[in-house]
Amino acid sequence: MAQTESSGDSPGPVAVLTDIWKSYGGVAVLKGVSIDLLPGEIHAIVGGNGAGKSTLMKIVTGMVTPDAGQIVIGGREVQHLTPRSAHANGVYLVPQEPELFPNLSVLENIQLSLGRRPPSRREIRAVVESLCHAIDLDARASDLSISDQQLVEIVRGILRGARLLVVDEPTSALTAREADQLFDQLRTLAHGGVGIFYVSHRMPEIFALCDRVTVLRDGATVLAETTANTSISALVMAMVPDSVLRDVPQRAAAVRQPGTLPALTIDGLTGNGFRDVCLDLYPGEVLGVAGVVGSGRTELAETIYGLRPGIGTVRLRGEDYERRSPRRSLAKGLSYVPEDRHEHGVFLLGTIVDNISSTVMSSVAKAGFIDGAADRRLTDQMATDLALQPGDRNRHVANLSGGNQQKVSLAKALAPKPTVIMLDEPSRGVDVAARGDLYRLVAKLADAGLAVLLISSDFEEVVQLSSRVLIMRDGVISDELAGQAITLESVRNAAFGALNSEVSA
Amino acid sequence: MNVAKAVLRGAARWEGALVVILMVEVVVFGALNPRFLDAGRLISSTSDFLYLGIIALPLAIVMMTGGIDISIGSIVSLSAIVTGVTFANGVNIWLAACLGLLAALLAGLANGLAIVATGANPMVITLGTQFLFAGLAVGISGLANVSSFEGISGLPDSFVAVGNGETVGIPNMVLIFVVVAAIFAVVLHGTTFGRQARLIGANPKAAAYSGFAVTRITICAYLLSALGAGIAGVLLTSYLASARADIGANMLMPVLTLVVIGGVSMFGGEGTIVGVIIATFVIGFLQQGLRFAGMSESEVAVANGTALVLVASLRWWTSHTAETLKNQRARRRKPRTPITGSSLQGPEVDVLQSTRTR
Amino acid sequence: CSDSTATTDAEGSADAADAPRVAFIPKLTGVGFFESGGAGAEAAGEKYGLDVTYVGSPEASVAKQVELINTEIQQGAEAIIVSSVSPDGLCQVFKKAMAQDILVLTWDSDVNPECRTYYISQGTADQLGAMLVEMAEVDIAKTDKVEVAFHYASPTVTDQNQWAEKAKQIIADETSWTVVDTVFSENQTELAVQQAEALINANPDLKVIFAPDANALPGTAQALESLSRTDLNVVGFSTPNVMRPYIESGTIKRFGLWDVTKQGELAVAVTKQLLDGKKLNVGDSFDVDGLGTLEVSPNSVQGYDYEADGNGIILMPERVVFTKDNINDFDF
Amino acid sequence: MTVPGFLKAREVVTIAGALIFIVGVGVAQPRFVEYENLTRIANSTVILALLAAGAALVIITRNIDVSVGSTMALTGIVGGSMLRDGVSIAVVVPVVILAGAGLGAVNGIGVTYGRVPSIVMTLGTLGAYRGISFILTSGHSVENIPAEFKKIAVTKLLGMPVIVWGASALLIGLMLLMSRTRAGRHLYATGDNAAGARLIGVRTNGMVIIAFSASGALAALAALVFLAQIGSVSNQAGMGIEMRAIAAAVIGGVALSGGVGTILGATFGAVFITTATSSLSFIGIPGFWADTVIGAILLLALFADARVRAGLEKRRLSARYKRELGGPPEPPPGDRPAPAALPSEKRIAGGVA
Ligand SMILES: Nc1ncnc2c1ncn2[C@@H]1O[C@H](COP(=O)(O)OP(=O)(O)OP(=O)(O)O)[C@@H](O)[C@H]1O
Ligand SMILES: Nc1ncnc2c1ncn2[C@@H]1O[C@H](COP(=O)(O)OP(=O)(O)OP(=O)(O)O)[C@@H](O)[C@H]1O
Ligand SMILES: [Mg+2]
Ligand SMILES: [Mg+2]
Repeated sequence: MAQTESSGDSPGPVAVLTDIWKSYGGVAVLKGVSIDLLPGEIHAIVGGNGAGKSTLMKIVTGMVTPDAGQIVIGGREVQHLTPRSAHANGVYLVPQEPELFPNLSVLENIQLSLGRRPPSRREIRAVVESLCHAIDLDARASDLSISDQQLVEIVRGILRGARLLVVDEPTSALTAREADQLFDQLRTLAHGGVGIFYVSHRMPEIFALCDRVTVLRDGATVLAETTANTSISALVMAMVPDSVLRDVPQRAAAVRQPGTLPALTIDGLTGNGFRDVCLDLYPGEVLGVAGVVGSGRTELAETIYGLRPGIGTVRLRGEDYERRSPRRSLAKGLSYVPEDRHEHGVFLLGTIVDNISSTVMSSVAKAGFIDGAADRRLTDQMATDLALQPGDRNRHVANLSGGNQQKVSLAKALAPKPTVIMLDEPSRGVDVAARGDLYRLVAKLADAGLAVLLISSDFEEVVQLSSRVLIMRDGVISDELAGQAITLESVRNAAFGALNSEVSA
Repeated sequence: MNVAKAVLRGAARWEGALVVILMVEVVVFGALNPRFLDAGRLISSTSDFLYLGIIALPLAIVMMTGGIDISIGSIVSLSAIVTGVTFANGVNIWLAACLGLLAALLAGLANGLAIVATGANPMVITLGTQFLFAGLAVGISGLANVSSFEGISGLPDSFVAVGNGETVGIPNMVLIFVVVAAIFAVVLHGTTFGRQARLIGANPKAAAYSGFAVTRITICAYLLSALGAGIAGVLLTSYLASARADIGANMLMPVLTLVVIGGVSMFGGEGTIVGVIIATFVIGFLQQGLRFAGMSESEVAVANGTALVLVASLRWWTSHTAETLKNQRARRRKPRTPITGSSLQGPEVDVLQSTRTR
Repeated sequence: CSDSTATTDAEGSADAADAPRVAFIPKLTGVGFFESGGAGAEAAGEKYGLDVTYVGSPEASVAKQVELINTEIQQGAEAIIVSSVSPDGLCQVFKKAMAQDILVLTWDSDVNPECRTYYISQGTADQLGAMLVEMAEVDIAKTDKVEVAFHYASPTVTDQNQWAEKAKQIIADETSWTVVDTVFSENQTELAVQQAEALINANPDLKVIFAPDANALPGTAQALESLSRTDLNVVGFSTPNVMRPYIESGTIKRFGLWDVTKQGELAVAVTKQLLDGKKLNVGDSFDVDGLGTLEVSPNSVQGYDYEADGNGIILMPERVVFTKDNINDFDF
Repeated sequence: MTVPGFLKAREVVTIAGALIFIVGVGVAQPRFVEYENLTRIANSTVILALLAAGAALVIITRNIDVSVGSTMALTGIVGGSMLRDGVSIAVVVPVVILAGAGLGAVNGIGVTYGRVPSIVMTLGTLGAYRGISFILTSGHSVENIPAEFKKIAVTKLLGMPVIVWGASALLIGLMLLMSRTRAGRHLYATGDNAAGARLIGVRTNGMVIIAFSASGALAALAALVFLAQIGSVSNQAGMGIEMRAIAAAVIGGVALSGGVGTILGATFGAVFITTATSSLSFIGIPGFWADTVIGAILLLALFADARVRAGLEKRRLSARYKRELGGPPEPPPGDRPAPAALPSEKRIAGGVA
């Protein structure tokens, strides 16, 4: 709609933001940032967790009012930008955390956002399918997995017909294939003259997709360059100065003493969304579970953890574990980091302290009374281990940046000192540095004997960390890879194998 | 220590504002009618509203779990009438009072069980039990051959003294309130139960994922609110020296007012006991003060309602203005140059990213 | 707005600074019956130079009444006249008031006699219970085998239940009527209509409904009109202004009450005499403007066995049965 | 299977429940289900149904309105006084409705621009509006409503009072507005996810104000019905009715967490409550036990509703996973339904490996 009109004639920038300031609670999170966007340009915004990327993007789209600064959209200065007036100006945001209407169907969700003459069911389905993903348009939004929700958000953004589109970490929940399709869509939009702000922590895709990149650090612009003139290491250096770039050691298959008891044994487990799963997880091992979105891995983990009913055997260190519940799992040393941190991971209304000790209440309390000192000690310990953003530990988690919220979610699961931990998409939305921290932490924990079940749609992550990889497809484990056989190629082939076999069949 | 800190932290926020409002009230009403300021009067008059606070405190805990208990008024009636009826049938008054509390606890258990068993909204469940318990209170008095409309009197003086007497010059009602308030403050802010209750309200799903015994905690919360109502029922019986089956009718709205003015969110997860304690006095003295200023009951209702709304609105606008001012100041400060941001804690970054290709 | 009322009130009280403060408290406000009583009391206050304030809560609750009375005590009231919600729930606070030499009277609805001085009564439970039956008897013979029912506020209001009990006793002892149901409508008009309609439809042979409640009576009358029933006899107690349309349309033939405005006046008049230092003992009689000569009856007329000096019951001289013929003589 | 979106299982449960209850009482006491008695019940439901519809609108935006009882009293007193003083009906009706909408708008503005939580705001106006009506009338009831206005209440069409027809038409219209119009959907969106609604450009504040105003206007309508049906209005009118209205809405499937529920459901919630109250005389429950029995009926209904809903949810889940996987998870091995059962649009990997 709008994009076609604006494509040819106006060479001026779609948006110019000058000297934008924004503080929360007296702490400046944006300190005079200036940035502009040309039509047809894909402009990457990168920076560490909490650098202010999302805040800046929310300012562009009127969700957040800046304390000071000038916003010019389409050549006109706008005062008091609201989401509504932003829409009128052709600005649209695909937010970092999906903001769907849980009680509406997917179709209604999409149509509702698209104004008076929403696209038909057919058009919507076409876009959904072009993203290489099948979403039931009649499903209730609250039933969608987080990645599906993200896709719905993206579909809205694409169909919106905006002149300025902001996509905030769209790929954090997507697998390579959906991401590639998304890039095609974005490129098409850009060709049509749409200006796109693209926020991401994934460096390679920035170079594959974007024309320009701006690096934010602690609320200020530290680098603005065309992608052609810069490199990943330059960006990382800008984001994290003085950093020593270091590799995470590729993990070899753990040398297993004969007779070692597996930390976790699953035998013929069947539940909602998966069937007949068998696996052994040994202490010190990182067992990757790869698969495409919707292959049932989350359900598997939730069933093991005791959140869903399942038929079959679960054993912890050789002991049968029946009548599973999260409470008992935690007591037995089995932790789970859920994939949807807002819904299941953290208490947004709670403080950092509240959150971190929530899984180990009994250990920070005497006879039911909380020991404040122990509580703080635990929090400080976990915060240091995970390099949580420094500051008041009594801040509400809702006020943390996405990456730091993920760290809180991790801290919650690690606090009970588990022997088995199941990580479901652990590095979603986590910045480069924190991701490094996380990987080293996982490696360290595994070295110390922790058994890790790593569920991830990020194949690089799986390859990087796992000593053994299971491929899950349509609810069953279809392949197992170990040692040298674990390569990006092999994992990807195995995960998408179904497609190939069906095509060939 | 923990509690003290929670108390202090609270004072810096909404609770602090409530204290300011309380002081303004005392000054303004004192100026309008000096009689209001008489210290003895000020203290003894609290007996007329503190029982509402005793109900509101544990109700605040229920509301922090994201629930609500509409049936508290009926539980007040139930515990009062059970106390009275058992006493009228020859049971020792103190034992009768315990039975009254027990009846309240049973009612709370019924609430809690029904709520977890059906998963229905607590508001409708307790609306149902509100009718049920009120009906039972009337029924019990009828069944026990005590006419339901005359109330049960002739309670022993020692029992009547609980609500009416004084100890070291302070009305017993005040002392009891202080004790009850302290207990509930510790329960909410100092125990694992209290924290878990609040976090359940903040995010029930995350609570389940974190292994909370959600069912048990929920039931406990309703038990506590019933206990508060039970205590109030027994206390009122003593204060009025009469047990009636309708003593708790019309108590819901005033109690709810205390809880929400105390800063407890209707959706759960937020609030403090301290806030509710202060709110008890803020509202109590507000109404008395307005009367002392010569207003009729209907004018008091209008003024009280208006004040409620203004105060709540001010709550947001003052903190918003303060925040804006702070942020303006933050802007004038020059940015510190060498930036050590959030993620700079671990100065080592893996080069994994650079090897990633698609 | 609140400002202006505050100042006018302050002026008012400054004017009447020397006039003794008298609190006149109803069970609940917003009901025509009590408002009329209050109006009578306030008018009498002006007449006798007393600063009478009519204060009450919109909800009938003991705790609320206690709070109001306490506030009055603290504000320096010299007399408190209350229509009590509970026969003994106010005793504590009344004793406290009397200990501070505050005069305590009751009107309309009494407390235990040891907790007050005088009760300004509209009639004893016997009188009013009998009055209910008498009003019905005009059209339905005692010997008729008919079904009757009761409808009033709630099973917990004291006076209405006492009257109903008495009436039921008389019905059982002296008539062939059977009481088939008793329903309650919690002081809510729309519920009163609904309950009455259900009652009438559920009992097609019902002949009489007794509604000794200012809400239940008009509600029942309205139910008759909505159901277009003319074969039912409804009697009860309510105020004439509310009932006038039903009397005029003939839906209701008669209902009873006493002149509550005068009851308010009487209460204040008695208070005035007592404040002036006059002693009233059982058997004494005294004159009141517009009400003639009244006598102090012993508490025993109400069934109490407590007797003391300066304590007793002052009965309103007459109760009125309102019909088409006399209803326009009243305006309250 | 396209669910019409706004007619979901929950309302069906309420409607079925209300009907089953009516039939049940009818079996015990056939007089209860006579047409005449049913119209009577419908007639006495009108006030509660109007208020419940208002409550539903507000609750759908994730707010709550406990002031409707007082709004009803105040508008009733204003309207009643005007009628009594001879103002023509054609003037009074719109004025009263506007007054109600205005009183509701005060709530809405306080909640949005004043940032007062709705429960606090409406608790405040609950007291204030009733106080104002006391002050306006100095406590006296408004009586002597002209007969021509009261006549509206007794006028019947096909044996049913016109008020019932009118209210039904209004509620159906409201239902259509809610489900068919953009504004209606925006109302749902506001309650479902306010931040998300704002993000897509919904005027969430406007929606909230509209909901409160509508609730106020409906309360005013209820007041007019009250005046017509009862012919007088006291300051006590509508006291405590707000909780019944909210209960009706919630029983009818309106979720207090916002974004869910329909006017239809709320209406049947009101029908259920009125029926329960009215049925006691028919099944011979003495008034003395009325509260106990009503409480028990309510709880039973809630338990039944919970069972039914749990069952539906289970069916939905298993159907969903069946679709996802081409086979139910339980019983585990063995019976695999034909892959043909898969909708064509489903996953690329349709068959089970
Ligand atoms: N509503 C809020 N209240 C208080 N502080 C906030 C709020 N929103 C964001 N912040 C703070 O502002 C800073 C910037 O947050 P922002 O979400 O913009 O980071 P980000 O760059 O998007 O990070 P991430 O990569 O983790 O998403 C963080 O320190 C965060 O804690
Ligand atoms: N509560 C639920 N009700 C109905 N369907 C659900 C529910 N939870 C998940 N699903 C569906 O089950 C399918 C499997 O999702 P799930 O998220 O478990 O897969 P996964 O392998 O973990 O993939 P990913 O986590 O990458 O999305 C998804 O299509 C999801 O929409
Ligand atoms: Mg972000
Ligand atoms: Mg998953």
